[in-house]
This record gives sequence, C-alpha cells and structure tokens, in this order.
Amino acid sequence: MSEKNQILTDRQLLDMFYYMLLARRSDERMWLLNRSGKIPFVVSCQGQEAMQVASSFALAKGVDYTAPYYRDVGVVLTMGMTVKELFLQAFAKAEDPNSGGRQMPGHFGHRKLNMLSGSSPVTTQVPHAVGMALALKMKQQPAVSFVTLGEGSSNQGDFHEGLNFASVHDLPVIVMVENNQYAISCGIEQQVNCAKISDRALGYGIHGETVDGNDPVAVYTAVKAARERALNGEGPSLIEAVGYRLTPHSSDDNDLTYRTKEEVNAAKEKDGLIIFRQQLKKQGILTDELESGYESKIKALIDEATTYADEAPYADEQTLFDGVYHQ
Amino acid sequence: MSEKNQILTDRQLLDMFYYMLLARRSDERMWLLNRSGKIPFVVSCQGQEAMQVASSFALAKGVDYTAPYYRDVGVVLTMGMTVKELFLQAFAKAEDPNSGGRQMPGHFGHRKLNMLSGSSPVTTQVPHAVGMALALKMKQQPAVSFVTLGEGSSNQGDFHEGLNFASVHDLPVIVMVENNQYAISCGIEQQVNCAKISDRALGYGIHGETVDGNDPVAVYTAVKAARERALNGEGPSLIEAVGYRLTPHSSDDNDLTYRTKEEVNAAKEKDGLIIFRQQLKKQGILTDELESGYESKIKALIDEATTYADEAPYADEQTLFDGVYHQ
Amino acid sequence: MTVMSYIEAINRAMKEEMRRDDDVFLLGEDVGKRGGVFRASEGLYEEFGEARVIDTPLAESAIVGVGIGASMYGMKPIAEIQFVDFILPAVNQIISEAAKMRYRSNNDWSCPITIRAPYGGGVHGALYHSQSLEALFASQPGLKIVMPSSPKDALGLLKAAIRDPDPVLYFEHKKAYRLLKEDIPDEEVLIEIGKANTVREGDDLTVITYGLCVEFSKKAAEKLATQGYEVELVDLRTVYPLDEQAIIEAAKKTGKVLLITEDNKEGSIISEVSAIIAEHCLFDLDAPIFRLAAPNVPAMPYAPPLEKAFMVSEDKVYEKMLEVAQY
Amino acid sequence: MTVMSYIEAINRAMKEEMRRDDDVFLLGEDVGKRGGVFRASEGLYEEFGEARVIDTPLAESAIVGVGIGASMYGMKPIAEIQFVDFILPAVNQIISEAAKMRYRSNNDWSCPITIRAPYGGGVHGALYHSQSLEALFASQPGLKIVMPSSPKDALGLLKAAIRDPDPVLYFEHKKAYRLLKEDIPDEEVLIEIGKANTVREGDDLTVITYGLCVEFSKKAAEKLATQGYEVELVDLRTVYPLDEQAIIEAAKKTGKVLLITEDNKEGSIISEVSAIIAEHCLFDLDAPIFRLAAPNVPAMPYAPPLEKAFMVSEDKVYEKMLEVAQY
Ligand SMILES: Cc1ncc(C[n+]2csc(CCOP(=O)(O)OP(=O)(O)O)c2C)c(N)n1
Ligand SMILES: Cc1ncc(C[n+]2csc(CCOP(=O)(O)OP(=O)(O)O)c2C)c(N)n1
Ligand SMILES: [Mg+2]
Ligand SMILES: [Mg+2]
Repeated sequence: MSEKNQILTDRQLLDMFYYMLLARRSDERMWLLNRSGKIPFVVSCQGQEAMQVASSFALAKGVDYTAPYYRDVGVVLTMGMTVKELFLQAFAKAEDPNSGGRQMPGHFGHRKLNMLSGSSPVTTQVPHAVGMALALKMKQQPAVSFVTLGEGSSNQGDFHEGLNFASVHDLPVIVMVENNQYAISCGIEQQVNCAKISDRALGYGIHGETVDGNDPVAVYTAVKAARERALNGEGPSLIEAVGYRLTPHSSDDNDLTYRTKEEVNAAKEKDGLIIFRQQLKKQGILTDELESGYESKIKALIDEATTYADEAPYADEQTLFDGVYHQ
Repeated sequence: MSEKNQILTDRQLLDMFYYMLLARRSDERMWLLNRSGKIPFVVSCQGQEAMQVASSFALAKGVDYTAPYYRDVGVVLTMGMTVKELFLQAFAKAEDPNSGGRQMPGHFGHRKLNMLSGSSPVTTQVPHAVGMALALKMKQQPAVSFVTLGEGSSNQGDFHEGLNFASVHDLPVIVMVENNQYAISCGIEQQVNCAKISDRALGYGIHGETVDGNDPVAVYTAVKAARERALNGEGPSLIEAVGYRLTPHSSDDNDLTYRTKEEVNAAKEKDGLIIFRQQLKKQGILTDELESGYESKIKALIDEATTYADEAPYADEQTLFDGVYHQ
Repeated sequence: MTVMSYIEAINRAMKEEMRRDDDVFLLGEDVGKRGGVFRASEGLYEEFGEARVIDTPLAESAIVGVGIGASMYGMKPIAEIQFVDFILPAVNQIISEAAKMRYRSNNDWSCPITIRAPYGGGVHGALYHSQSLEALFASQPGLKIVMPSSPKDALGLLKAAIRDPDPVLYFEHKKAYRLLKEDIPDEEVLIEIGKANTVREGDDLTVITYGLCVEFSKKAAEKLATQGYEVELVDLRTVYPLDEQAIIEAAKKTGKVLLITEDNKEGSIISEVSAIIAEHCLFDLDAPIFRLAAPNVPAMPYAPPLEKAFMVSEDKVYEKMLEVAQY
Repeated sequence: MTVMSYIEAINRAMKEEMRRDDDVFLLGEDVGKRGGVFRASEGLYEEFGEARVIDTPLAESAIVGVGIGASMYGMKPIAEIQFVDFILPAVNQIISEAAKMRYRSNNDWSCPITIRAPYGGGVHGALYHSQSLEALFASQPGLKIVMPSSPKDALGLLKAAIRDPDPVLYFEHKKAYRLLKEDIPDEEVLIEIGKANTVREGDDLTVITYGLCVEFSKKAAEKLATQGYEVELVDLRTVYPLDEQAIIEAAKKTGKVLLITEDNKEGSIISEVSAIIAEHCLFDLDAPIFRLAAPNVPAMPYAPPLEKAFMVSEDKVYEKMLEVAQY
C-alpha cells in the first residue's frame, strides 16, 4: 500500500477508514439487534467494507449513479446515506427512504443520492446500471454508473447480457464483482471454474482486473482508473475485488454447516479493516486518539439512529395501496 | 488443408464433400419451392455446410447426442436424417419425424437419431445439451453432447449459464458457435465487441478455439479433439467456426436492406463448399466423374423426396389435441 | 384524415412521440437499419439516427433491463421484442423489476418504459411466432397491458403508452399489421389507457374481446344483425388491469355474455372478465357466461389444417354468437 | 403412522423416490452440503452423494434448462428453485421448452422434470420472498402445477410429480413447512395429480381454495359450524389444469361459492375457477361468486402492518365465509 500512498491524501485515507469503521460498526449493531429480537433480518457487509468504501470513494457523489447490492452497507454510507436512514431501513419504518419499510433490510435505493432501487433476484441491477450508463451517454453527462454484485451472481444470464450490451455500446459503466468466496453455502469452485471472475472481461472485449478487496488503495486505484476510462469513452470495466464473507450469509444462515470456524478465523487475519487500521497506524496517519474519536462518534451516531429508528412508526396499513401506479 | 489430410482418409473426405453438397442442393431446392409458392418458409444453411458437416463427422452417430439449431441442414443430414425426412419437415407433413408438421421448417429433432428437439427462442438448446451431458456423465456413457448456435445467440443469458454449468461440472459437451457474421440484419460488431467468440472460453475456464468454418478439415480436427477431451473427463469446449451467411436470414428477409451485393459476392469466393471441391479436385481425390455421380444421385434423392413430401398428407385436425401430455 | 394500416399507425405513433420528446428512444433487435423485421420502425433510423434507434445485441433480458435503467434516468424507452414469444427471457426484468420498481421504492423511482411486441396467430408462425402471452403478465400489479384492435387505437394507445409514467406492455397483432386499414385524423390521437371501448351497440348479447378478435367480432356481428340479433361489442383495449366498470355495465345491458380471446382458454384474460361479471352482476344474466378461445394445447401448430383448427376466426365467432343469441 | 411436518414430508418424498429409482436426482442452489436453505433436502447429500444431489451455480435458467436436457435422456430431475420468486429467470426454459417439448416434437421427446419451489407469504419475506406465482404459469398447456395443502398431500403429490412423465411445477408453502404437522402412514402414499380433494363436507356454502389457505379455511369452517353453517371445502391440489368436474359439482352442491387465494386477485387461479362455474352451473347459484384474495398491489411488503394487511388469514377467511353464508 505504502508505495501507492501518494494517490490519496492522509485526509482521504482517514475518511476511508472512518467509513469502513462506520460500516462495520453499523453492521455489528444490526446483528445485535437481530439476535435480541429487535429486527428479524440482517444481511451483512463484514469483510467487504474495504472494497465497498474504497470503490465508492473513487466515484463522484451526486454525479455518478450507483446500483448497490444487498451487502453494500459500505457503498451506501459512503455515497451519502445517513446512519439514521440505514437503521430506518433495518427497522423497516415508514420514514426509510429506501422503501418505506416495504423491502427487507439490505434492499437499497435512494433517488436523491442517485442510487438505484434494488430487488432480491440477484444480478438484475447489472442491466439497469448499463441502461443508466446509456442514458448518461445519450445525454452526454460527465458521469458514470457503478454496479456491484457477488461472484455467485456473476453466473446469471443478466451479467452476460448486461456486460455485452455495455461493451458493444461503449457505455460508461463500472461493474465490480465482490468476490467473497461464497454464494450462501457454495464455495467459489462450485460457482465457477475460471481462474478469476475478471477473466470474463475478454469475452466482452473490455478491461478486466482482479484486485485485493482487502486493500482499499488497490480497489480505489482500479475504480478510479475505470471511471476515467469510462468518461473518456473507453467503455465499461469489470473489476473483481477478492475478499471473504466473515459472517454467515444472513441472519437466517448457519455457516458452520458448510465451512469451518478455522477457515473463517484464518480469513479474519486478512480482514481489510484490521489491516488498513494497522497500516495507517504504522504510518502514523491514524493515531489512537483519532481512532477512539471515530469510535465514539460512530457509537453515538449508531445509538441515536437505533433509538430513532426503533421508535419511528411503521407505515400505516392504509398506505398498502400507494405507489402501484403513478397517482 | 493438405498437411492435415492424413487425419482423414480420401473416403472420408469424399463423404464429407458429398454431405456438404447434399445439404447445399437440398437448401437450394427449398428456396425454389419457397419462391414458387410451394412452401411458405425457408431458413438456410448456405455458407455453413462445411462447418456443419465436418463437425458432425467428428461425432459418433447413434452414440453422441446433438442439439442442432435451425440452420443445421448439414448437421441433421450427416447425423442420419434422410432427405425425405428433411423435405417432409419443409412441407410440414404428418409423417415429418421432427414435429409432424407442427413446427416451422428448420426446427429439428429426432429421437431415434439422438437429436434433441429445438424451438425458436434462440440458445435454449445450450442448457439442454449441457443437461444431456450431465446425464451421460451420471450414467457413465462414453458419449458426448454437441450443440450449435449462432454468434448473435451467444449473447443470450442461456449461453453463459449453460457453459458455466458445464464447466463447473466438467461435462462432456461441445458448443460450436456458427459465426456467420450476421444476426438477421445486425453485423457481428453490433452483437459483440470481443475479438473472437471463443474468447469467452477463458471466463468459464474451458478450452476455446476459433477455426475457419469454411475449412472442413480444420473444423473436423477441432471437434474431434474436443470430443476426445470430453470423453477423457476434461470438460466442455467452445469452438467458434467462422463463415458467412450466403443467403438472406430467411425467406422472409431482404438482406440488401442492410448489406451489399458486393459483400455477399466477396464471401462467395470463400464458400467452403467451392473451395473444398477445388482442393479435392486438385488433389485428385474428387474426379469429375465422381462429382457428377454425386450430383445426379443427390438430384434424384431430392426429386423423390420433394414429390413424396409434396404429396404426403398433412396431419389431420383431430390430432390437434395429441401430445399435450402423456396419454 | 389519412388511410393508414395498423403498422403504419404504430410507426406514426413512434415518430410523433420521438419528435415531440427527445427522451423517447427505441431499442431492440433489427430496429435500426432494417427498420424492424416487420418494418414497424421504418424511417426512424434515418430520421433520428443510431443514437435513438438502437440495434441491440440478441438478448431480450438486456433489452428490457437496459431500458429500465435508462427509464430510471428519466428517458422514455420503447423496447421492441421481435415476437412476443421471445419476451420470455425478459420476464424477470419485467415482473421483478419494471412492475415493482415504483412500489418497492415507495414511489421514489419509476420505470416509464414501453415494451412493444407483436403477438397473435394466423400467419403461419407456428408455435413460437403465434402466441398470445398477455395472460402471463396479467396478474402483476404495476404493469399495464394494452392490445389495440384497430389502426386508430394502435396510434392513440401507443402514444399514451409512451407518455405513461409506468411500464406498459403494448402487444400488437402481427396479422393486423397489414390486414387492418382505416382513416385516421391527421391531428394528434391519444387514447386513455385503462378504459374499454364500446365498438358497437346492441341489446341482444354482449361480446367482450380484444385485439384481432374485435375485427372478427365486428364482422360476425354485422352478419348476425341480418338474423335479427344486435350485438353490444366491447373492446377491452387495456387487458390489465381491466376496466371493471365497463365490463359490468356491458354485461348487465344484455344479460347474455360471450367472451372471446385467441389465447388458450384456461387462465386467459377472459377468465378474469368472467369472474368479474360472476362477482358483480350474476343476477342480471340470462345465460351462462360463454367463452370462445383457442383450445388448451401449448401453441398454434404450423401445418395449415392444425393452424386453422386452433385459430379463432370470424366463422367460429359467428357460430358462437348465434348460439349465445339463441340461448 | 408417523407425525410429520410438511417439510419432512417433502424430504421423505424425495428420499423414497431417489431410493426407488436411480434416475431421480436433485439439483439446485445450496441443496447439497447445506441441505437446502429451508433444509428440505436434509440428509440427501449424505445418502446419495454429490453426483445425485447437485449444488449448482447461481443460475436458475441453467438449473431448469440443464434439468430439461437430463430429463430428455430419461433422467427424472427434481430442480429446486430456492424461492418461487427466483423462478422468473427460468420462465423461458419452463414455458418455451418444458411445456412445449412433447407437443412440438409430436410426442417424440418429453420432459419428466419436477420443479420445486417454496412460495407464499406470512413469513416476513417481503416482496421477493412471499409471492405466489402460480398464475403466471397457469395458462400454459403442457405444464401441471401442484400445490399441496398438508403434509400428507405434500408427500403423495411430490412422489406423483416425480413419477409424472411430464413437467410438473410443485409449489410448496414455506410457512406450511413447520406450521403443519400430521400423522402420515408409513406405507407408500401417492396422490393423483389433476384431481381436487374434498377436505370437508357441508351444505351451506362451497369454499374452493388451495395451498395454505386450505388450512385457514379448515379452521374458519370449524368456527363457522358453531354458527350453524356447514362448509363444503374443496382443495384444488392441482391448480393447472383444473379439475373442472370437481369444481362444478362442488359449486352445484351448495349454490353459494367462495373462492380463496393468497395471490393477488386479478388474473389469479380463482378467476379461472369462477369462470368455469359461471360457464357450467350459473343457474345453480344462489349468490354471486365471491373471491377472497390479496389486493392488487405488486407483492407483500415487509413492515408488519403492511404484511398483515396484505395477507389472507384465518380471520379474513372466517369473516368472508360468514358474509357469503348469510348472503
Ligand atoms: C435469482 C436469485 N436466485 C437465488 C437467490 C437466493 N440467493 C440470495 S443471495 C444468494 C447467494 C449470492 O451469492 P453471491 O452472488 O456470491 O453474493 P454474496 O451473498 O456472497 O455477497 C442466493 C442464492 C436470489 N436472491 N436471486
Ligand atoms: C430469444 C429470441 N429472440 C429473437 C429471435 C428472433 N431471431 C431469430 S434468428 C435471429 C438472429 C440469430 O442470429 P445468430 O445467432 O447469429 O444466428 P444466425 O441466424 O445468424 O445463424 C433472431 C434475432 C429468436 N428466435 N429468439
Ligand atoms: Mg459471494
Ligand atoms: Mg449469425
């Protein structure tokens, strides 16, 4: 990392660290809330904060469009969703800007933030992001469209159709596969037989690249370059960020039915958040004081958001009929 | 070609030539029948006979399974469909073994020949062939499954999902893309942006190869090797055979609305049938006598088949309800 | 007033809307240079250029999915599916995404996309170029399904569909394309989506139908009038969601109801029409609710006797009308 | 006799059929090591090994398409779709291919595949883990759709589905999995597909429904009996094609009909049931044909008040029964 440091200021590195920590702590809180019966469902970002936050840092807030997938707590926070909004969706309350509590937690979407609404069927967001890029190109907007998905999801037809379309039409879209090695219980070798997911880029004639998803500077660099290519009319990029899913698939899963504690613990050694923290500390960029300041600021934010969201009302049942069609 | 000659005997080369000629002449007759109002529809193999016949020659008749697509007159004849059967389907008569006249011409399927039934929506046959290969593997049959499609069709999700599945499970399937440069009116550059369709193999971690589809020996060699790999448990292969669609897309198309006569004429210079004929002649394998023998035998077969099929009855309207479910 | 065919009306609708609104664009297979395989988009490529008349790769899920993404930017895409039979790969994008976008995002996002597709039989299209697939989508709130029965309706409904802030499936009868012609005002024609249309007034029996069957019914009704029975003929125009009020009133008016569709009977649009009547005006009826439809076989076969036996026709409509009138 | 839950019955059905017939195998996402996300396939991987309990890549069109291909060899695949909501990418394979294989090949080929998928609401599954999608397929001849309402039915119908020579969609209610338990004979249980089942006899009103609503209706009927009204309760069991005879007889018996589904009302299975009654026994009715269903909004929202407002329940059934009984 150190040799790449010049591309990001200390301030930026610290900001990235802050958002990674914010994502992690928010996620941890949601598990607590789930285990204590407060919220029925969590799907987690843990282990993927580095790739999520770093990629988002390479985008232009308020300009670029994102189509995040269900694990992207790091993306949505970095792109401007507030902690309060995040918890409103975890509690499925009326005020939740993502869906007003209509969707399960983890189904993001926020028009003011240029964030497309996502669904549960995986990979449908890829063509959407491509379509958004088509509109940006047609309207000659200096912006890109950024979309994420899991490595398992890269086997859906929509991945293929979306990337091919984007390439034929040279569209400004960045597709980032968050390879966390698992699709629920299925390891990567049950999902694909290629060496790297980014090997698929060749079949679309686009730029493909695999980066260490635990290394935020590497991810940032790759996405930044992809964004520049996209803005230069050089078309889409496929970036694979390799990490590990540190939690079970969701709060409904028991991952020890298909992987071992040892494997998970080994992965924790490579946890991007921990390593980045150590690096920043070693480099003297992150001090103990700064860190504890972040931790307490984050805790306060999360506490406040939790209380607010917990107490906020659900949507009234009368609203059931709203928004089927334009009214 | 000559340096590869040893892999095929003169007899085999002549047989391949015979089937290529048979496919071409059959196709030409169907156009005549169409233009004279005898049959309402033709979709044509012209320009693709070399790849179709040569690939099929590399398969084991009665052992391997095929899932041909609508242009594959060369495949179905080589795999054992009779000329009479071919014309019965062109005339959509009751006796047609493909569908009893229920499907449009070009929708092949013949259980006795291990030939899967095809539909119109493109690329659906790819997962079927993969499933057939899965069954062959489960039942430890020393056989492979062979499937073809157009290059435009290689952009459907089913291509991606099918090949990935086949690769993860190491299945004995050969996927041959017949790249004839057009998907109806759209040239290859409107369909894909990769240098070669076979570049997609890397993304599945399988063998990929592009061959000159006008060179039957090259196609034969590639498919033969793919078959051996498949039987050895080395999984699927993606073979792209490059040729040119010499006719309009179908009898309903007018190709001069999107390409020039000059372009078509230039492609005719490379017509695999003509070149192969010249080569065999130059090598003294094909004599004038042999050739005119083939021509007259073929003409007789086609005449007979045409008359038979023309006079054969349509399915009775009472049969409309047959075969919805098992009876 | 100008005499226009059904397909010319569709062409005019697109032209007018593309001239009126820069955000309207067309995408699909062969819609550009070729002007569509039926030539529905003739002249659009020349007038609006390749940026707004986009030949896409052969991939329906991408055509719709990319359209959805662009519509989320605020564009007004018209996605052409070459035959409605080939809409099936895009069902996930249509039902999971387009239909639910507004609802799931609690009115934050919407999808003003129009999806056009030729449907219907009687054109020697066989199983996969003859289907009526509206029933498949007619249980999905969030969608609207429009099926014009005349050139004027084709014009006015397509213009309304393109302007509609929600996703509209617009199914056009391919046999009507050149069969139906009528005088259409040169001024703007807009027809409200969601409302049925009384095509003919009568007191003896009520016929409710849509699409090409309206034409069959009009003619049959004229013939029936010579027998002294006057038909109240209602064209649903929008087959989902249905215009309950109009259906109820029309059923009550005569007390004898015949429902017609060229789709398979079980689970068709007219099943819902029947259920509405049975729920709301059962005691106003003097006869069972009759249905005339295609038989419950998978799709229309190719061979002429089978096609004829399958397809609803003016004669079949007349006979059934007479039966109901005499009940 | 052994007490079994609905999901245990499903598990037992698969186990018995896999023991009985080597050609039966299971494929789907997470069905192997994990035993299914609901654990429907618990123990199968251990007993039958990875060759017959296949964890597939995350790609539904391939799961079904590969299953179809294998079934054409003569295998008897059970393809599991993790949630019915995720069957949509496979619609093309199901409707264009499985449903039409026998018909289009004029009885030459067939697809003895069973496609299992959990459906239904009331489990905090939100829009994409609560849907009832049977109506989507219930207009496609060639398909059969089975929806068991009890553990015993789940067992007998699944075994019949696996043995069926045609494609069967088997939709299992995910809320019923652990909610419903009953005593089941230890001997073989087989239940004929295509026949409705009279669950309860009564003379005052006829209730026709299927799936989990049968359970709601049973309980509500008991309660209603205390008010002096006896319900004739018919479980459709097979929702496509419908058992017309049973429907007509049941409707005639009491002359008052209430139809129930947890799906959206417009275009649902019960619309066809209503149409059958209105066509065949209108004059036997003493009341309009009532329907109780979910409202016409895209799908069940997540927030508890909205979910409750959407979902059919025992209470809602009881109230409606009382209304109809008192009509
Ligand atoms: C079309 C579809 N099929 C199945 C599912 C169920 N499902 C949810 S997440 C998931 C695994 C996704 O794996 P991956 O893409 O690697 O993403 P990850 O969860 O690992 O981040 C599955 C099978 C789904 N949501 N959509
Ligand atoms: C799913 C689907 N979409 C559209 C069509 C209409 N269609 C038939 S053939 C064709 C072009 C196919 O091109 P290619 O795959 O290159 O095969 P070729 O005809 O050139 O051999 C199209 C668009 C179809 N049959 N299926
Ligand atoms: Mg993953
Ligand atoms: Mg082609």
